[in-house]
Order: sequence, then C-alpha cells, then structure tokens
Amino acid sequence: MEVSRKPLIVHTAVFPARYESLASISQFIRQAAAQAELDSTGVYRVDSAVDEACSNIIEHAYGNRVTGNIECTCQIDDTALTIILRDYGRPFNPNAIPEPDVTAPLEERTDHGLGLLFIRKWMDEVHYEFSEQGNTLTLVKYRKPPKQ
Amino acid sequence: MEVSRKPLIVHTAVFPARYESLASISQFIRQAAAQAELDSTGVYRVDSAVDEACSNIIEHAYGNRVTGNIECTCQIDDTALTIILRDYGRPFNPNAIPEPDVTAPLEERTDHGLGLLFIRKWMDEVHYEFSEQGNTLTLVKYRKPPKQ
Amino acid sequence: MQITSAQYKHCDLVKPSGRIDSATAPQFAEALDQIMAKGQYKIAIDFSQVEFISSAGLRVLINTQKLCKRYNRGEVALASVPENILSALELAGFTTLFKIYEDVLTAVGSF
Amino acid sequence: MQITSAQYKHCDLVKPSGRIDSATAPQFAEALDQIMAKGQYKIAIDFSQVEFISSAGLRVLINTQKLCKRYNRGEVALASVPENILSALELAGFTTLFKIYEDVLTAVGSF
Ligand SMILES: Nc1ncnc2c1ncn2[C@@H]1O[C@H](COP(=O)(O)OP(=O)(O)O)[C@@H](O)[C@H]1O
Ligand SMILES: Nc1ncnc2c1ncn2[C@@H]1O[C@H](COP(=O)(O)OP(=O)(O)O)[C@@H](O)[C@H]1O
Repeated sequence: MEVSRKPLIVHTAVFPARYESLASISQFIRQAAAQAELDSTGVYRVDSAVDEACSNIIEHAYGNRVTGNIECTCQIDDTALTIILRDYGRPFNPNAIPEPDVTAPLEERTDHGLGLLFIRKWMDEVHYEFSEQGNTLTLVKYRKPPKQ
Repeated sequence: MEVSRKPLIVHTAVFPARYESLASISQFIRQAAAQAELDSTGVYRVDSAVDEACSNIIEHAYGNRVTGNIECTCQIDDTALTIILRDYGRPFNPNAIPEPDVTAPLEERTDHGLGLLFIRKWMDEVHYEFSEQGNTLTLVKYRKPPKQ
Repeated sequence: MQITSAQYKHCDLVKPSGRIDSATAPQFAEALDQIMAKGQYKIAIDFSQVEFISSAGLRVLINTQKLCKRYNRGEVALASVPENILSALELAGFTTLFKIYEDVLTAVGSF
Repeated sequence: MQITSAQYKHCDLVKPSGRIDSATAPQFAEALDQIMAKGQYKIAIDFSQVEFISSAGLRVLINTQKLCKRYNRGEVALASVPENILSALELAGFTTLFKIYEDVLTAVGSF
C-alpha cells in the first residue's frame, strides 16, 4: 500500500453484503468519483469495477450468506481516487484465476470470469490483501492532472 | 358577396399559375390565417382548401398552360378570414361535380374528386362566380369570437 | 419536400418531409415507384416530418396502395401521422384503406 | 431496473432501463426467458435507457444468445447502446457475438 499519499477527502460506509446493496454502493462510489472529477467514462469504469468486486465478495467470499458486511472507503487525494473494500469472508488467490478468452466462438465462451477482467482493465492499480483480520481489496483510479 | 363586412386588413398578391407557386401561396395564406388568429387546425384547413383551389385553377381552369396568373386576396375582418382567388381561365360548374364516395372499397376508390371535398368541408362558406371578366372563388373561414 | 428511404428485411420505409402538394407529389410517387420497381410491395411511410398533404399526395397514396395490395403481395402502412394530416386522411376516407401506426417502429415491426 | 417488451411480426423487443447488476439481472433474464418460452428466438434489446450493465448482465446476454442461435432459430441483436456500455461489450469481446445496431428501428427492421 502506498503510504505516501495524503488523503484529502475520506468517505466510509458499511453495506450489508447483499445484491440489493449494489445500487447504494454505486451511488456512494459515483459521488466520490464525481468529487474526484473523473470524467463520465472514468466514473462508469470505477462504478463497474466496484460493482464486480462487491458482487464477488457477496457471491464468493461470503458465499451468499446474508450476515456479512462490506466496508467501503473512498479516499481522494491530489493524484487518485482510492477505493478500499473490506470483507471478512473466504480469502482467494486472484492470481490463480486465468483471464477469460474473449475471442472464443460463442459456443465456447464461458459465462464467467468477466468480473475480474473489468476490475483489472478498468482500474489503474488493484491490490488484494488477505489476512486473519479480513480481506482488503484496494482499487486505484488516477485523476487527471489538476488544472493549473 | 357580403358587402356588409368592413375589411380591417387586406393583403393581395399575384402568383403565376404553376404548381411551383403553391408553396409561396401557402406561405401567403398561412401568414394571413395566423393574423386572423386561427388555431393550427384552422390554419391547416384554410391552407389546404386554398392549395386545392389553386391546384384546380392551374390544372383545370388554365389546363396547365403556363401563362396565366392567380390573384389572391386575403381580407381579415372582425368575423372572418376571406380569401378571394381570381383566374382568367375556363369556367366550370362546381355543382355538376358529385361528391366522391369515400366509403367505397379500395379497388373502386377513384383517385380524383378529393380536392373539392376539402374545399367544401373545411371552409365555412364557398362562393363561385364565373363571368367574362374572369372566375372568382371566395373562401370564408370564420374566426373564433374575439377574446373580451 | 425532401424524401429519404431505408430498406429493412421485410419492408421499405419512406420518409418524406415538408409539403406534399401538386408540385412535389411526383417526387413522392417516384420514391414509391422505385421501391415497387425492386419488387418490394411492403412499404411503411413515416409521416412525422410531413407538414401538409394535398389531394395530389393522397392520389399517390391510393394508387400505390392499389399496386401494393394486388396479388396480396404487400401493402402501404402509415406511421406517425400528425393530427391535421390524420384529419385529412379521415375526411378522405383513407383510414379504412391504410393501417395507421402510432410510430415507425410499430409500422416496420408489423411487416 | 424496469423492463418493457413488445412483440413485432418478426421479432420481440425488450427494453430494460436503469442498472443491470447482480440484483436485477434475474429480472432481465426472466423477461428474455418469457419470450423464448413462447418459441420466439429473434430478440432485439433496446439499450438506450440502460445506465449500467455488470458481468451478471453480460452473463444473461451470452446465455440468451446461445439459446437463440441454437438450430439457427434466431438471435439476439442489440440497439442504441450507450458509449460506456459499448466499451464494456468491447472489453468482454461481445461485439463479435452480437449484431449491434445504431437504433431500434434498424434492429427490429433487420429481423
Ligand atoms: N472475493 C472473492 N472471494 C473468493 N473468490 C473470488 C472472489 N472474487 C473472485 N473470486 C473467484 O474468481 C472467479 C472469477 O471471478 P469473476 O471474474 O468475477 O467471475 P464470476 O464471478 O462470474 O465467476 C470466481 O468464479 C471465483 O472463483
Ligand atoms: N377551377 C376549375 N376549373 C375547371 N374545372 C374544375 C376546376 N376545379 C375543379 N374542376 C373540375 O372538378 C373536378 C373535381 O375536382 P377535384 O375535386 O379538385 O379533383 P381532381 O382535380 O383531382 O379531379 C375536376 O376533375 C375538374 O373537372
């Protein structure tokens, strides 16, 4: 984790780990993304990466149990919007998950694996940390250089 | 002709009796109809009746000869918009023209006779006069009672 | 009057705009004739941009409808007809001769 | 998410609006399943009012496309896809799996 950044703005919220939370999480993220002055494409992509990450937490980390939470922190500093998602479910090794083949013909196309692809391709940095104290996913989207 | 009306506004224009004049005639008529404060349906219907009348003058009265003119006068008084069309072509007896059967099945439907129908149905008064000095068609559309 | 057309899988769409009067009706007729000359008799006409249609335009419509419906090979359908033009179609008794659709999508989708 | 659909002569049209995410994708799937249950496999989807689609929505799309294309009985076509959603489709490699039309009329007219 890069400790050199000085957070200027920090928002934190906790959401129940259910699909029904995704719309509220999106609102929370879009507000922060707008505050970080991302353009509409940037906002969409951060929204998308966070939606995929939270869907994975709900489905895979918590295995659709309805008791867990997702802690969501947005930090905006001079250079980036950083989103930290914490859960206390099952850890996993993202490096063990292969990239899906998005050029396969229809019949061979699997309907899984696109979530991680959006997270990887649409964020500038992605860090996973798994520990006894829970799992942390850090998603970083660089801001445009501020206007002079 | 009703001589009792006191014309408040009179516009006159002369157009060559060619189909290409129809758009300009329409503009001239629509301006007068707007000035007479007809609603959009009223404007459309006057425009339509005049277009049909002028098309008939061009096609039937002048037989598509390209030398004649159509003299067009618009009078707006308290009660009505009156449009007077004058030509110097062939006279005809409008009462000899039967109304088309607009309920016949497709195959029996003729493709003629609708012009007079629009003129008759969409104007409040229609007067034809034929003489050595030319033919005069007077089309009257009542105005809505003026606002108190 | 301007006129554009588009060919879909099951019908052609014609979109005139402006005034269809004795001066412009021949152009309208020609656009429809061109479609029929390709052997296509399922035609939707988008009236949304038509400001005015005179009996000369109605004549084109009825003659095209006669040709299209012959041998059951197709028909002309009208779409997005503005209110004043609809009342002209009603007066002329055309509303029983043509299917008239709210919007172009429904008209094209009906073929 | 809200979803409306319409049946045309040669295809069905589905118009979702709002977010298609893990919470709403089942509803999206159900609308498509209902059409296929009628034996209709030519489906146009109007994306003009879709604000967001996640991989859960893409999963519905690909599974529906597989079912529709089976036995050559039809296909799913997309229309009016907003820019950000289009770039999601591109990233996922969907632009080679689906015909994508500028507007709904062209999509419906293509069936
Ligand atoms: N937070 C998580 N916890 C556990 N496993 C995960 C997590 N995120 C992703 N995975 C694993 O990675 C795989 C790929 O994830 P993803 O690309 O989102 O596709 P999908 O969820 O459709 O399978 C999942 O099937 C799951 O096995
Ligand atoms: N100004 C005119 N001069 C001579 N004949 C006319 C005139 N107006 C109408 N007619 C006659 O009345 C008939 C019906 O006219 P109309 O209803 O406009 O239909 P169309 O012009 O399509 O035949 C015409 O065919 C023509 O014989």
